[in-house]
Amino acid sequence: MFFEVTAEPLDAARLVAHVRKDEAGAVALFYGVVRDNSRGRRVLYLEYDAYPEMATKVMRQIAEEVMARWPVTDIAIRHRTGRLEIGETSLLVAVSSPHRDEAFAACHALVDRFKEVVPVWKKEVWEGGETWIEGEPVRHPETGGRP
Amino acid sequence: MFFEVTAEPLDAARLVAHVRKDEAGAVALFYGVVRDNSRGRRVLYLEYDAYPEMATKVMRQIAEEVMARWPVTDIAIRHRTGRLEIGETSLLVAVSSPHRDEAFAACHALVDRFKEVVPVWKKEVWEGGETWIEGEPVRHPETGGRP
Amino acid sequence: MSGTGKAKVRLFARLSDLAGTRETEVELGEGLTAAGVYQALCTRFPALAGLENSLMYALNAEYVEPDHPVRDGDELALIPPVSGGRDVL
Amino acid sequence: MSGTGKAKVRLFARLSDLAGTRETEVELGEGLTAAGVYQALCTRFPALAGLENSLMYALNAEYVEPDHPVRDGDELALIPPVSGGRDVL
Repeated sequence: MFFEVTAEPLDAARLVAHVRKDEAGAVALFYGVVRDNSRGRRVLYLEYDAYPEMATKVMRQIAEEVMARWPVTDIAIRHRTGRLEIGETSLLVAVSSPHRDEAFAACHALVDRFKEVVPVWKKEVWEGGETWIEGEPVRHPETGGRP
Repeated sequence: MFFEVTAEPLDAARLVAHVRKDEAGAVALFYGVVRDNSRGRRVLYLEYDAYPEMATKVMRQIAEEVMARWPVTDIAIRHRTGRLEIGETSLLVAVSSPHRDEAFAACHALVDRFKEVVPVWKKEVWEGGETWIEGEPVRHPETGGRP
Repeated sequence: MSGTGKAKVRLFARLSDLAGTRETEVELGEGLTAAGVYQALCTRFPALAGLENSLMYALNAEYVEPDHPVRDGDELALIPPVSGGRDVL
Repeated sequence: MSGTGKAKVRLFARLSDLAGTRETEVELGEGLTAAGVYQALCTRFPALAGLENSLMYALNAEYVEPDHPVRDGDELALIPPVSGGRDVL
């Protein structure tokens, strides 16, 4: 398993090489990409903040949740911080497994959980303004409810 | 859209660059990888055969089915033919979309449909033998039943 | 209208192994169908016999019914079942 | 047991913008909790006030309850809601 928060551009090939194993016939890879619009506004760029030491810890927790649920071979997650331009990759989630259904299900679940509990924040910057995007208050990764 | 059958190693970065668009916040990428075992046997390598002109046509058909069902931005599919060693990638399916749920659903559906209708065949070679893997008879891509 | 003439036939995977070739030509009799071409081929390549229940046909790279007529200049492909299934990838 | 001493407090995203800093220290009074540290900070950084319903707390990089005690040498992080939701990616 491999979890990282980094200011460097994300390298998908490295992540896939990490999770690929001889017994795994499937790899599902998700890219979160900066898009040019959000909530009806034209976005100029994004700014990501994170609590890196905790983010990697929580990534490991959600990976363990997912591995307990699906027969997954390996998992790797990277998130980028700092200023990201339109089209750049903010998040990569790679999952390998013997068969494809589990790779898809586990990868999708990881991305969903990531957005719920991993301490990473996004600021949208548009023409003439900016705002930190905040969702629901973070739910506790173990209990699923607010502590 | 981009569909190809090739004897060359598959380049995931090229496929992702193809489907990435400024309005697409998510890319789901699936790798079919040669694994070292199948049906309880240790596999030495695989040999893929295809009807390339038809395969690319059918890939386009299933991509159009998927685009009619989900708000997908772009799709690209490549399959490799010839001898593939353990760990090599036989299939890449890339889907971009504004949001992640559609990218996952469409990519998963494309892989499932690919395995049902695209004229590509796999021979497993193991210690002392080999066999072409044949599933159910192909179902017609339009009617869903045997013609 | 089907008629006389020649069609190219393409064989893949197990079928090409069985026939020992990936491509051949057939003379088209009057009213010959895709399934009829397969039957004609079985005379030339007896190892191909007995596959009618699993075979599909493609004419000029499109799936067609077994009773679809084959015309001069057509390319007919005999399509064995593709790998399919959960266990494949 | 909570007691006196110092804790490091880390602020992220909107909170660091509001406070104008990403990191500060607090003196720990007897029995101070995570939520108590936040209240103490609000005196120093009034812009942080009023967020108690959306804030989460992490002590030494683990989520904790608001009433969790903070001890000498701890690192407390104030965690605003993460981006979450369907519309994010």
